[in-house]
Amino acid sequence: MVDYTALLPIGIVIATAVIVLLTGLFIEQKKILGYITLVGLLTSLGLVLKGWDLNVAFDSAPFYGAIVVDPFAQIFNAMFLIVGVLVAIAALKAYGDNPRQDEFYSMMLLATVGMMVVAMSKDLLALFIGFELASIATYAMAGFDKRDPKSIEAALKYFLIGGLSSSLMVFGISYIYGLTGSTNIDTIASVFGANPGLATTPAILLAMVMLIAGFGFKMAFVPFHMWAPDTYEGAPSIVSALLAAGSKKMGFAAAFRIFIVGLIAMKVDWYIAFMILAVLTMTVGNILAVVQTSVKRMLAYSSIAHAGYIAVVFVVVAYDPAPGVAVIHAMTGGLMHAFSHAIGKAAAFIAVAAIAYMILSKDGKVDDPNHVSNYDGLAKRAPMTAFLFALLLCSLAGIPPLFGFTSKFVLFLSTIEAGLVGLAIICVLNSALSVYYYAKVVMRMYWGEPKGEAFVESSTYTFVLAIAVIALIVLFMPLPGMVSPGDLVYQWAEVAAHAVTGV
Amino acid sequence: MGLITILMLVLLAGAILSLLTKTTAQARGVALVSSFGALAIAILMYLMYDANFNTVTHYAFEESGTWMPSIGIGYHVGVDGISLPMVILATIVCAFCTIFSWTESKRPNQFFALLLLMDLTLIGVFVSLDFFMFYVFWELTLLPMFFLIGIWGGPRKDYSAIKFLIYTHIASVLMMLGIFALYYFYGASTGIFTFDIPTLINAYKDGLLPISQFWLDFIFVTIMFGFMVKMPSVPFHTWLPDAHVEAPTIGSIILAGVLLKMGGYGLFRVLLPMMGVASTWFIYLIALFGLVSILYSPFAALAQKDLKKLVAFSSIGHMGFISLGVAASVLAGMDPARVVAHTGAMFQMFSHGIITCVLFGCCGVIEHHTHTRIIDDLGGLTKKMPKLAILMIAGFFASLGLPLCSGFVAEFGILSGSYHTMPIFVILAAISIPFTAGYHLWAVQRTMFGPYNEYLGDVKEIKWFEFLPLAVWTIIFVILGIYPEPIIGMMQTTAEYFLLSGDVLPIGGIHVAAGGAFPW
Amino acid sequence: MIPLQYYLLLAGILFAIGAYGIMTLSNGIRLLMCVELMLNAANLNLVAFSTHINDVSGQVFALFSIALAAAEAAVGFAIILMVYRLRTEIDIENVKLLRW
Amino acid sequence: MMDPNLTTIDFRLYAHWIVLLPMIGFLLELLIGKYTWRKGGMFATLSILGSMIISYGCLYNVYVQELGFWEYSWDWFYPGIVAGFTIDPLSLAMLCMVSFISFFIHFYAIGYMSHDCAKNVYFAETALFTGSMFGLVLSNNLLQLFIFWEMVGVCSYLLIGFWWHKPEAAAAGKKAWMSCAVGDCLFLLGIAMMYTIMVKQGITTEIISFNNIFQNLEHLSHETIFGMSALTIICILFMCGVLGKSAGFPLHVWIPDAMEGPTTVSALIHAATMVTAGVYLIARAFPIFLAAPNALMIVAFMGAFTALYASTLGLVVNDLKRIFAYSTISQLGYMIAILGCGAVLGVAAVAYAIFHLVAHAFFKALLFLSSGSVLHGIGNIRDIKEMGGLLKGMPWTGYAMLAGALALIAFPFTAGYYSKDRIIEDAYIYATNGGDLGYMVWIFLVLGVILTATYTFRAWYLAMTGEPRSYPAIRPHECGFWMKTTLVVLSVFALGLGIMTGGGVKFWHFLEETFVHETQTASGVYPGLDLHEIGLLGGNTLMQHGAHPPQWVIYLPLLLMIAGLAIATTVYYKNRIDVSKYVKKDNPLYQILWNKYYLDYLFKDIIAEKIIMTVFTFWDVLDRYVIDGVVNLLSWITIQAGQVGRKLQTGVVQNYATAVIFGVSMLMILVIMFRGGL
Repeated sequence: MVDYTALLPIGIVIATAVIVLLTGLFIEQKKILGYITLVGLLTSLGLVLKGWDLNVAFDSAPFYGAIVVDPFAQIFNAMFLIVGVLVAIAALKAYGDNPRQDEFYSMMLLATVGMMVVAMSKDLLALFIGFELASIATYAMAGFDKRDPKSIEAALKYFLIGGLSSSLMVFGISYIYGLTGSTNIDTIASVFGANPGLATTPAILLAMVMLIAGFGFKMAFVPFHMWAPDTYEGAPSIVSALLAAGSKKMGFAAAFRIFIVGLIAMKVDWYIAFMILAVLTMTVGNILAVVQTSVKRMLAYSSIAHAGYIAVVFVVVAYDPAPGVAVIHAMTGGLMHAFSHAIGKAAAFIAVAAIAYMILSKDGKVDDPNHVSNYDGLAKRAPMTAFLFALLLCSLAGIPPLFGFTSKFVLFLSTIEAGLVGLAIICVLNSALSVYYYAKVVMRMYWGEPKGEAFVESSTYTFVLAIAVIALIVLFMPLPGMVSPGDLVYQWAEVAAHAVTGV
Repeated sequence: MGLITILMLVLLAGAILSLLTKTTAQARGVALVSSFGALAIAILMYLMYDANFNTVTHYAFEESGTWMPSIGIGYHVGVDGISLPMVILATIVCAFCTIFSWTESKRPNQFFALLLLMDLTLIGVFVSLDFFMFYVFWELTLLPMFFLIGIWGGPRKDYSAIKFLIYTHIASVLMMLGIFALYYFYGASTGIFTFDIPTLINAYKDGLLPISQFWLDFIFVTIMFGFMVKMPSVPFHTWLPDAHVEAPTIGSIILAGVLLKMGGYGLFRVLLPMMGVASTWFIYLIALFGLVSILYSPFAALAQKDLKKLVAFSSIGHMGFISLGVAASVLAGMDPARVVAHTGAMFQMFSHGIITCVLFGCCGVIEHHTHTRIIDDLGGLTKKMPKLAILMIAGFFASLGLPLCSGFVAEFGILSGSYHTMPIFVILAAISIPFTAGYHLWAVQRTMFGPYNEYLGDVKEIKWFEFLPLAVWTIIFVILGIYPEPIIGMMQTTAEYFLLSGDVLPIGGIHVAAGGAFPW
Repeated sequence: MIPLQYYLLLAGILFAIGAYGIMTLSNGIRLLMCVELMLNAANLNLVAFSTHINDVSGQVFALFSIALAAAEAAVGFAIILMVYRLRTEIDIENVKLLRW
Repeated sequence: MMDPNLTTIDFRLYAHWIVLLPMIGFLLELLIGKYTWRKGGMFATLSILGSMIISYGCLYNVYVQELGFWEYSWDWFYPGIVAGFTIDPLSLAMLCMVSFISFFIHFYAIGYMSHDCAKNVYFAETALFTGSMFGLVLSNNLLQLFIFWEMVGVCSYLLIGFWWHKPEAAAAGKKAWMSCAVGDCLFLLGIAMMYTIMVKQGITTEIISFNNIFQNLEHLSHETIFGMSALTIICILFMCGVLGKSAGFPLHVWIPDAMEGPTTVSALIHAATMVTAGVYLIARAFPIFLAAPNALMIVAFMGAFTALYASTLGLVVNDLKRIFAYSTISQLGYMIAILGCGAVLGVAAVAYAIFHLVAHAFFKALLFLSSGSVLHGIGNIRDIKEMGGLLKGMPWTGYAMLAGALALIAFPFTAGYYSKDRIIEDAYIYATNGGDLGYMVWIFLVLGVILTATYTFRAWYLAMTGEPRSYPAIRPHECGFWMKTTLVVLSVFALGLGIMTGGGVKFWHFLEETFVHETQTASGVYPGLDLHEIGLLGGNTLMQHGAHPPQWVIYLPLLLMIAGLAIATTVYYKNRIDVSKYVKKDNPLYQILWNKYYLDYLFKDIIAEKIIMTVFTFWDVLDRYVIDGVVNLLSWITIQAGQVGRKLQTGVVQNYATAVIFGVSMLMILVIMFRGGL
């Protein structure tokens, strides 16, 4: 008899989705749905955190070993749920009086379900399903503001490139299936282990590259990234938050599983690929972020750069001379950085939403509320928001005292441990460059000349930002007489890393 | 909870409180209480130093706590003869800066909060005995200074602030790589992964790290780069003049007075023990950095039109003496001379910290009263502000190394202590002295003497809240110039411990057979 | 019995056609069709492989992907409809508010 | 005679108060002097008086009571760096002279500066000046000496620039400092070297105290620096310091400009507190010079050359004060020269030099103060061409100046006669059995005599006799009580010092005990110091006493002095010869002298302004555009790359798709490439 309680979190989310969708059809006062969503997500999150070190594999019916609940899955579940919570709270304000908000909530919940499935799946089929579920839901969400051509355009681009990349992915999967005769990741790995010659066939090489492209689309690696800036800029800000923080991490979850578990036998090949992609991604992301004038777009590019940092994990793991501790630190750092970036970037986009909302409600019609010139003197007009936003940018830039620094610290630590000095230097220089464009926004906010009188700050948005910032700070800080909460996250990620890399 | 933690918490609480205040008076009040409380605690630490000195670890007021044990990050603070003077320096400077900015009316709450944060982060750097913590505070010092320059800065503040931020940040991230390597190789060889500074440094020093010369040098060079940019040493100095020119007076005072000392402090705390193990020519490289800075600064300074920029270049030269002294003190040679060089270099950090406060303070006063810093526009200010004239002359003379001011004690120690190991360097450094004297006198003559420039209109005499800090700092460096023992004794002991491998004299234990107490 | 290679070749050709279409065409519907084409090429692969190695899971996979492709198409058409509503044309080339 | 109850007091125990009292006076003047008697001056004068009493008390202890010499020291900052005081004949002679002269100059200044608004600042600075000089004289080690040496320099800077609102005054102060700084940095370097070689000997206590150095000269003489004898290099470096402070050629250029300060300051600088420091340093460190090969020869030559050089310049200057300034330079040259002759004469040379220093202090102070009184009387006119016939208007001043002038030219039975002629005679002895340069030294000194006589009395005749040549000179008003008193006292000593000291003999015997204590035991300051052995270290064989130059050598200086006096009288008093046809701008010799051998031009216009300023400008360009340029270039490149790169984001979705496909194929190719083909 298998214990299915481990699946309770996702079950709750699914149930909430259904409930929200159905009740939404009947009731008029729809704001309640937001709270229902919130309750569902929080319960699920609580369960995930409670069972953070579960390690349950459902090898028998009805999942045929397609689903596993291990720390790796749990930490990603936690990320998705946290992002979901943040977005949901923000949505209470953003779509509080929107007649279609029930659709938004249900789609968001379904997207979360898809992501969680991807994180928990051990079978390419389940993974693909979850992937598509999340994608389709987010396609629709990206175009949620029907009247806004930008939003529609964002959805269109996202959709087309997404379709292309998912077809690439399936194509790759088909070859892997054909050559290994299975879609179960463990089985694939064991097949490769059984006959090493398999790893060198051109077909499998093609499959690998196509898979990289397929997931690289979600992780927004250069050159598969081009949709990302447009979509993040065009989509509603809180949807961008979901995309940048959530579905991007889903891509990483899938990629970690497939490459580090399934295709570990051919790491010599994807070591090269990911090395190139990582360097290219972080460099291009940062350099293009420098010249952006729209804060939202700048954040989009910065999240591309962060994808580049996290891609370092693949390089270190696949680097042959790298010692075990380096691999563990890389994987751990990657997970921690995904974690901190998820919170930070989600909150940052929500902050952008808040600021745009304030600007539009006060200054009336401005062509682009996200333009950086609108941030002049924000510290005077909306001190709380500006302060929190600045702190979030610190976290993204990897400047203490926020968790973004710790995670980046661990991540880069692994590169030196592996002996990849060149990569390490490129990473830190990029990170230093990224400080530039974050700082420019801070400068605008703190010593630009205010364009108008003070704003009334929306308590909801401020609340979201406050939780995010406080969470990031608490995760960083040392606490008297006990280990810092950050250390708990580290331990969690470390267990997950052990589970995935098998080191 | 030990004194150090209390000290930091006092400042943190002060920062938060003053951020919440509304008026200048409130913010100033909070800042005064907090910063002078910090100063009091620092002095208390100085008085209780001997009592709390741990003769095993050679640190006083040591505290250890958990932070992120799984990766070896711990909360570990403590002070010794190197760091305690720096803590005192930081508290003295910041405490009197709060008085100096008595009437700050532009965003007073943020201003004083940043001032206290600056104090906090600097002290954090000086007391940290854990590399993670050290690096965290090292990075954190950037933020308050960034805002001080940016919000209260001059016309080109954007350029200067961002340049300061990025330039020094690049240096520190490269330093981070060196720390990583040190951490990893110690962990790999012993199985204990820790960021504890004494542990790692001793391991490196005793050659316990089974690694290739490349890695030894990699560690050394990256960390050295971080420190050399912070010092700053020519040719990595260009962020400094810009930052100084645009920064508000308080910003300049803290920047030159304490923030630069982080680099020198790093030299003593981290780099100096390593020098024996890394390639020997790095020692000469450091000495060369120092010498180049010493020779570079007077020439660059004399070309400046802006009084503040001139002073900024002068501090580059003075920091060069520190590099020189450090390098000389580790070369094999006669022990007494090495100790003197080391002590002199340490004392140079303290004395320059105090002296440069007076210099920048005077620049600030002049700018505040005459609304210009261009040397050619000034002249004959003694007529209008004689009090300032006395202070400024005292400060400038101290800065050019006048005897009976602390600067001379330090530089004499460095020169005479370094001569036996690197005579050529010392001779060249001595040649810079007349030029240094030259530009200082030139500046004083052009600003203070000669006929009064009537275009300046009716200039008021220096205000009391500007006068008091400057006077206090002046008195401090004069007293230390006549009787430096209180600070030097402590440094001396540490220097002997560092250089003569372990045997430690009692505090102030320099002794000469002849002589005795002063015969009143 | 047709050897496996032919299927793979056909699938490859279909895939290439789809990719070429996406790169060149500018009509929204056609782009959508190209995406479908590529997906179906993948499905063809799956089915061919599964029959080749007598393992049913490939065909299951194919079924799922067809279903998902349908769902995706639905959303896609909706989006393109929106585009049409806003600009009375579905020429993708002119949809470039968001760039640089 | 001293008050009997003083006999019970051992003043040597309070020697540090000699230094501390003026410092306290300085602080009091600076802080509250403004509100006291006559708006300042009280504290300074009284504190100097206190120092003077202690000094003479010490003299009484040592000379009359013969309580023995004295030295004590206590720890200072670095290991082996001590602060200490020495009471021995050398320091006592200086102390008594400095305190006496300085006290009377303060006394005089009470009257002279009475109209100045910043009087208290002036007196504060002079008090500090004197106190620093006391510290310099008393110090028993090199570092302490150097510290007070620098303090003296600072005070001179402040006092020369005391009238700061005059640009030339400020500039003169700066020039003085810079000339000294050039010497001082080398002096400091010498101290560092001395410290090093002493530590190398294993000395850990009182490392650079004179006593320790003298005791270890034996070993030190073996040290080498860059292949040369360390001691010689160190002595040359010390000598550079001396040239700076004691206005030796070529660092003397600041002295004439220093006349911008108040006249009392000039008197202090020239007589008591500043320029004598250099001579004192050589005297104090005499054994080191003796032990260093060739060092004394250089000293002798530099001194003699300076003596002649400066006296030629004195001939053409028209500024009253500057004439005396040049005479100071030349007299210092005499002192330094005779110290150099110590290579043969041994400790006697020190005695002669210090005696001349003291005598010179008296008559030079007198000369400056009287000329100050002249300036005071005719409204700050300093050009002797505009004076004339002042003797009628201000007889006290005129005769005081005459007394000083007579002493300066070594007129028989004045102080200068005993001190200076003795120097010239012994220079001849040095020449006969001294180094190769010996005769040149002697000839320089002898020629100096005639020139000195000429220019001194040229000044006196032009100023005091003849007809007034300007309006203010017609009705000069005589100076008041304070100044008159001082002039009288100083005149007495300027004329009578030689006779008081029995033609200097007592003085010499007393002073020779500095290095040769009759009981060569631990009782003295420098126990067991045998100059003959030390001399041998440096290859100098000291001559035993009793050598006497031939009679003509003894009378030669006298004759030459009379000759010079005669020239001056005929030309400037009797006006028999009209020199105006030689003293013309087109006369090349005159040109050279008038432009001070173009030395100022070289230092100021060529080196300071042309060369160094060019370097600075170049440096600025380097800093701004090369070093900083690299930094800015990097950021510019980054931003440009971004500007170019963003254009790739065309916004057309097909291109994005193309990019994806392109990426796939590129990755494929790269992976295959790296794995080396399929």
